[in-house]
Amino acid sequence: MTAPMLQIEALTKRFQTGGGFLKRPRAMLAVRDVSLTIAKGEVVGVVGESGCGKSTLARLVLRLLEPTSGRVLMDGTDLTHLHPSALRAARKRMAMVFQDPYSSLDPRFSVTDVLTEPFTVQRRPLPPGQIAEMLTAVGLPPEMATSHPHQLSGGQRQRVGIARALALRPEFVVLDEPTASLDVSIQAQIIDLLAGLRDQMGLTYLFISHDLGLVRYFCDRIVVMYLGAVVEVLPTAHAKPRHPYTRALIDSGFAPDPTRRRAIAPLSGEIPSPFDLPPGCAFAGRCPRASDRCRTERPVLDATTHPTACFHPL
Amino acid sequence: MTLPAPLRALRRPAGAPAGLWLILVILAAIAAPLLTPYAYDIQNLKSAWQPPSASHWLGTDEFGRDLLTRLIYGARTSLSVSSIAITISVLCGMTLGAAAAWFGGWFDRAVTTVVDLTWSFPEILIALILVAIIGPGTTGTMVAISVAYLAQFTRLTRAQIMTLKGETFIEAAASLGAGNGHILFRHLLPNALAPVLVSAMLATGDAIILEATLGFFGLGAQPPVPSWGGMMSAGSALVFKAPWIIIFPGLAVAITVVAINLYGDALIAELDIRARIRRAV
Amino acid sequence: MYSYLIRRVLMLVPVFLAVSLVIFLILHFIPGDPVDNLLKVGSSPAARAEMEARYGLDQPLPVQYGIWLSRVMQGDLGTAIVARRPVSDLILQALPHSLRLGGLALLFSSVVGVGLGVLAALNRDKWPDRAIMGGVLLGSTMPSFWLGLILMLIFSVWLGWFPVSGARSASALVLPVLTIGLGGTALVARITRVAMIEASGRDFVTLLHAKGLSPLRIQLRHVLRHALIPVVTILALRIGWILGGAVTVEVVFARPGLGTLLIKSLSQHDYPVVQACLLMLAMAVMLGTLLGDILQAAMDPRVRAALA
Amino acid sequence: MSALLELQNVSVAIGSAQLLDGVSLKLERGQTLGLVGESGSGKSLTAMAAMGLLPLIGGRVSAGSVRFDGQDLASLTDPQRRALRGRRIGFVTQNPMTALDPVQRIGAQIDVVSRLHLGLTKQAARARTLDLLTQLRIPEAAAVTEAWPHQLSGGMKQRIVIAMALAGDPELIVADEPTTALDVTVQAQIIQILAALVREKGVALLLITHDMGVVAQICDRVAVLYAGRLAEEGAVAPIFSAPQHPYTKALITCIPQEGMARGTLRGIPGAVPSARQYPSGCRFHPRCAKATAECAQQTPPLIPRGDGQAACLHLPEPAQ
Amino acid sequence: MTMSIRKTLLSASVSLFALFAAQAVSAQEAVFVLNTSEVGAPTYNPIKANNLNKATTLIFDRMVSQAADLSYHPWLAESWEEAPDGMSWTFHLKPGVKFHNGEPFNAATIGPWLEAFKGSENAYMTEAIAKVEVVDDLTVKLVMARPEPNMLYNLSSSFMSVIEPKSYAALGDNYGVTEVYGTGPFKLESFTVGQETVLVRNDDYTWGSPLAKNAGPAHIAKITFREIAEDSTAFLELKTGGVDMLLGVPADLLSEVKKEPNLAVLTLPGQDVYYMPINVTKAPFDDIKVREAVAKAINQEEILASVFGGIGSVADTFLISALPESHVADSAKIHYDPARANALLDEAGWVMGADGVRAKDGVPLKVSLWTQSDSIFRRLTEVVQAQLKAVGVDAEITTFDSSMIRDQYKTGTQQLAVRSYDWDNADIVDWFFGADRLGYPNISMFNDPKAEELRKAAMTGSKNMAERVANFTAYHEYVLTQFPMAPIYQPVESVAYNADRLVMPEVLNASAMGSVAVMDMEVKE
Repeated sequence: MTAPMLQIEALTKRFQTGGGFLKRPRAMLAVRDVSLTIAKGEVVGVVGESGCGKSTLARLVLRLLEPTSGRVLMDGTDLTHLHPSALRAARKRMAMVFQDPYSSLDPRFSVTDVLTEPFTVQRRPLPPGQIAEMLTAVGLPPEMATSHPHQLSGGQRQRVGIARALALRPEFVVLDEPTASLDVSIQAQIIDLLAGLRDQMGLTYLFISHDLGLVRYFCDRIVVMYLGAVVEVLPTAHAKPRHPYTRALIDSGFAPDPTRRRAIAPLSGEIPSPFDLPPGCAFAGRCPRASDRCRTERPVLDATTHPTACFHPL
Repeated sequence: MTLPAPLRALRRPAGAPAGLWLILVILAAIAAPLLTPYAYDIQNLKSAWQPPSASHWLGTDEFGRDLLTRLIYGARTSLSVSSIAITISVLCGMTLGAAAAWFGGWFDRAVTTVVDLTWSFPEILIALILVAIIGPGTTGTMVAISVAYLAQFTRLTRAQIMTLKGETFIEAAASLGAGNGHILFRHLLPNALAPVLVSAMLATGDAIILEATLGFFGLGAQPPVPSWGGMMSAGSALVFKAPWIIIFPGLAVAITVVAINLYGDALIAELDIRARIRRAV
Repeated sequence: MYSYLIRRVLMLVPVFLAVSLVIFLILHFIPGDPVDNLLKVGSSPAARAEMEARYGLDQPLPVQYGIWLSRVMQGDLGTAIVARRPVSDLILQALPHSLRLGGLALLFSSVVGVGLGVLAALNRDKWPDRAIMGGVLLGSTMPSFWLGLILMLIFSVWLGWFPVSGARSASALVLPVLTIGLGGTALVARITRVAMIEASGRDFVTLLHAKGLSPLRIQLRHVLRHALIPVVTILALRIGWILGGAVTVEVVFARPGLGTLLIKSLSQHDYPVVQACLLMLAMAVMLGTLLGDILQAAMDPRVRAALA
Repeated sequence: MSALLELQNVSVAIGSAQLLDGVSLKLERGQTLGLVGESGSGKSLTAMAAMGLLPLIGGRVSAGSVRFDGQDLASLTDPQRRALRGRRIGFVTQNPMTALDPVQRIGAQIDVVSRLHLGLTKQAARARTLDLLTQLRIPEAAAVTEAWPHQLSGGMKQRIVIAMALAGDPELIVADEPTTALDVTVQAQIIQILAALVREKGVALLLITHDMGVVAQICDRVAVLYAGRLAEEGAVAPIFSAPQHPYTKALITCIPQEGMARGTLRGIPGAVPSARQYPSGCRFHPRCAKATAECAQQTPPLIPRGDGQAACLHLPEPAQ
Repeated sequence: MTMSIRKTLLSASVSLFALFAAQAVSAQEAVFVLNTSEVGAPTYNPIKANNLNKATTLIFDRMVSQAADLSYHPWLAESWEEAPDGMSWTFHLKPGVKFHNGEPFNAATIGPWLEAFKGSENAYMTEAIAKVEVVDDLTVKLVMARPEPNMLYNLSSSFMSVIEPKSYAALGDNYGVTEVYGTGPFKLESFTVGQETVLVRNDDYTWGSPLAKNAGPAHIAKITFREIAEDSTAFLELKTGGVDMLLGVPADLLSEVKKEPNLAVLTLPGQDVYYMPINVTKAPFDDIKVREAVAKAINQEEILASVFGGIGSVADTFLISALPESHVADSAKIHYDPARANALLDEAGWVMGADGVRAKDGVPLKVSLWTQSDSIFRRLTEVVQAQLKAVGVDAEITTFDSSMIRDQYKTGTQQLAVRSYDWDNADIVDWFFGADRLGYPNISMFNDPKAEELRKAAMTGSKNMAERVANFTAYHEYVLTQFPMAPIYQPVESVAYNADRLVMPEVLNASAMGSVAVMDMEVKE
């Protein structure tokens, strides 16, 4: 493994809501003490259900949100305490692809405007022929440059979004559920495109998704999050899960193969409210293996090659 | 090649007659001296109180002046006062609303509180008090109307920007390293513009009514300059003797405001921003 | 819910202070000195000073505000400078008329407006809808003083059904209520229609149809109930608007009320009366928003939950 | 005996747009039919047609017939159709978050179905509601009936919606993407509940989904829609093992599977066409690897294959 | 929930309807509408009022009554004697007169009553009285500081309505507002300023003015005076039967009144003059030529014919023509003379421009013309504006609310204005042109040494009526020659009433509508 491209150290984000006149604010930890190292060229997946903090993590990494504590280092530079002008310069090296291709493009911008914006913002000249080149790279016809978002399909928009993210040749890209609002046939196209681009440009990806199947297909390493915390890091895509929650996620998927039908044994119970976390393991309430210890004491990631935060790993 | 939305709105069923009426009124206001053989201010007391006839299509007023002539010149006053007032209001409201949405915190809270409260206050009251402060006349009316509608545009702009701030493309711009200025002026304001402008147009209709009401209280344009409100005010004194003096300016106001609303609706439909306007109210 | 109510009412305090300050200040920008109205021409400066002292006009502004506010808190609205009597008397004389007119106009616009809105929504894009919305649009674009005069011309002068002006009989209320009510009706009908149409498109309505409920029952028992939430909220917010909208109408029909009182005292620079009138209207607005919030909470459990 | 639900050559139009074009489906009692397709393929329209609810979205059956238990829905009066809905046909919508009336308590929303269709008294209806909730393994059913919708989680709400669908004791449940809006683990719960209903109560299920995995796991038969037309229809096992239509095949291979090597997922080129610009001939031809010039001109008819049917000009020879 | 909303709405509507209990109107009741110029009069305290409405004349009696020919007749004073040197007056009071609160009216009333004028708004009325001597219970002697030929006029004025001194002292500022006690034929029942005043008959009243046939009590049991700001609304009320009488009908409505078969008009001599004050201190009106020019640019005949429908007469002096002091030399009278106006302006250096506006040294002849918002003023002013334009003066109208315009005058920034006054005594010349009242009411800012001398003689230097008339005529005449104003129009007082409801006295021997008329008025059953 090469030198770490990105180091996330004990990142925590606390959100406060509902504070007002004579009204007690409620706080939640959207991301709790998350540490992670991403090597150059690696594809790291972050998987979890809604409200697990994966999107917040993505934004903290790019400092689109300010962390409550912890830091993010890119090639040793602490992004979390960078001056705005230095941060802007640093943004050249990283980029993000967003989930919703419908709202991630300014409706008033043409495709050319969208793809020019990174250069404007970074005050760099737009090389001639760059737009057509970028469009071709993401598999769009160069004639599309004059189109507006409402004239494009979801898949095409997402390709424009990817082209925008890669316009300044970043090294590190956060993919925040880039296919979640697309049809399966388009999802596969986009994943294919992302894989190809990674090979061509030597990109490093942090891939956020709720779809474990997709993550296992696409990623080298998988971080499983539950209610703001990392519960397990699968060292390889096909490593056997050790945490009961990861197991449950795998079991919740339906294989498109009628010959491998199996009894569905879903998890019982509901995800607890992030405002009102139980004292012990957050998963204890739904876990078939939970013991009394799980309900009172919070497990931490063990320092193995397959880190798992569980008192009773599989 | 698609036509710009204001022209497309003209092709809609209700938009067409409404837009044509507005164009007609505006053209008439501009070309007023060419359209009528009479002067708006020359009195001919011998021919006062004449009902509509061939020589005076809408009759004459208490000074024997041709009512149609005064109606056309009145369109000048009414339209220019209300549209200038709304323009001022929009400019100030957008600045204030954008600043509130952008800076947030106590500034936003203060602006929102004041604006919400004044928004619940009837515009006519705000305008009356302001005219009392500034003094009657065209300038006073303009300032009063623009302040009366300030709350509306501040609210609207703020709401637009608050909604837009949640859009992913703003986050996308930020992720590229865009600064505040870029986001505000390249993304937020241009996107907030269409709903604000359309509401401004609809508000111009309300402002015409407000201007007329101030005119009714004798606080608008001062004689002999005609304004629709002023004409109705004069006519109200003798509504039973010469009802045409008050009926025609009233109809002019009503039809013009209806036209503004219908055309505005067509424009809203054409721009597909109904939800954005409604959500902001 | 109760804690919310208390909080909501307490929240009115700073708002009230802000409003009272604004009202107090605005009126000091109005040119013209009320004392001039009272002083004999050629009075000595001493007489003037005495008059100013009598109405507290010689104090610095913040002190005047403090004195005024503390008196207002005790229900003492001061003495009208021009009308020469306690302002509270004037307000008490005017208020019932305004409440009667405003209340009936509100009732009229709510009942008729909701009715028309429902009818229009049920016949969406068909001729009754177009006719209603067209009529309603026209009704809302006529200046109220004009409409009032035209109604007066038709119903009082030509037909002789109602008195021309004043407030001496119940029938004198009909035309003013109609005049104000028509504008409000337009607003209510429009909101009701849009809210009905919007609510009709919601998923749960599809599900109600899927349950086999009759369309009319769905519209009237479920959709309308939803549609009424924004209607009630906006109506409550617009209470002040309806009271204030009465200003022109009161003048046209020569009715007693806060509107006429306000206009008159505004032109006479009778500060204490103007302040009191504006304060009354501001309180109506604040109570309106309060009422709107409470009604919204009462009608919508989600709002209740968000408040708890 | 006729099929419980049968769509014969059904076309659906909204305004001038023909959104569904000659779809034929059959669902027998106690069976599960999966209806799959990408967005815009007309799945939800099919569900609305089956429920007789097209007028709600301004649509109409422009050709063909929808038959429930042999009766053509078009021949029924409005009250007769309403008597079917909720009573013999239950409906589960896509988004449980918005499917419940937010200003009515949960219990009342379920009670109304049995009161209306089974003529139960208030008390009897409530008892039945509690019973249903318990069957759906909802803890503290009594408390839930007194709750407001916003107080429940998405999974819980979807179970309430299912309870409402069951309250009239229906023979058919139409479930329109019942899990799309839910979290992965909750999806599994809901699918399991629906599967159990078919298994234990003998209810027929029309399951509309975009997830071929779900179809593979719980459906008896599957119908694949593409751009408003039926691409293929048949029993689940043969279709998954040997899809006849290129689209069906592509759809199955779009899903990342256990053990799939990176780089093998290709997707289907191009985009799902919008109803305003359907391609001529076979609507799939612009995205189809097998397409020939003929495909662009000729609309492929539905051809029987095995016990199902498929619409493609290049069907493989029937396997022996 | 639905249920409770329904209930709330229901109960709300029920209580709302309960709020308006219709007032029954019975026969011996009448509704009068006050003249618009009296709308908003805040008090019935005659001593402290600047503006009193007609209801005042029914609440109070006066010492002396004035007939239509302006002659003086007894009332609360049965007779009086003036000392030959004018230095004292002796009044013999009517016995048996009681105030509404039961207090007797006698010689003891007079002292405190006249005392109350000191330092009040109307102090000038009693200025000349040095002291009051009570001769006996019903006889008082006023000892004068100087002769006051105007004494009887003052005593017949409504500002010298006889108040009840004890309650006056006790009530302070509330006197005339919440309660008021006089000896008049009607008692105040309720008073809502700006809205209405309700009076009920004083059943003990037997001391009416000899000018009326009926000495009391009045025929009408209850009178409501409504205040309606818009003349047209008031007219419509009369026309539709909502009210019985309008106490003031503007001239342009008279033709409408006459069209209605059930309405009748009673015409009384007017006491108003419409005029255009000219601010002599503001350029260009510091030039007497320009003043004369604008004064002579006003076409009074045209205004009389077109704005006032030919009713009333033109005004060519500042005083109403019924006053002897109005008989000034013909040369001093101000008449429309456009040739002279143009010539004067040319002479003053104002040259006619191509746009019809005169200019001097490149400065156009633009002046301000103020008016009040009442419709008749607005119309009159617009005509004046047009007439000024005809001689090349561009007047810009500014409209102020009638009660606000006085404050504006006090700023002294006006140039021209259109206004009117209502007074039937020559001392109004002093009031509007005396140098001690610059700003307001002397809005012409007229301060002329010679005029001041003449004024002093007129106001305080006259020993008897004849002398006073001569002095005032001279003063008036001089003022006219200085053009601090231009007279315009002199209306008659027109009262319109519903002849189906009211029976008017056949002969009305009074200078104005008031107690004398109401005493003989009846309501048809």
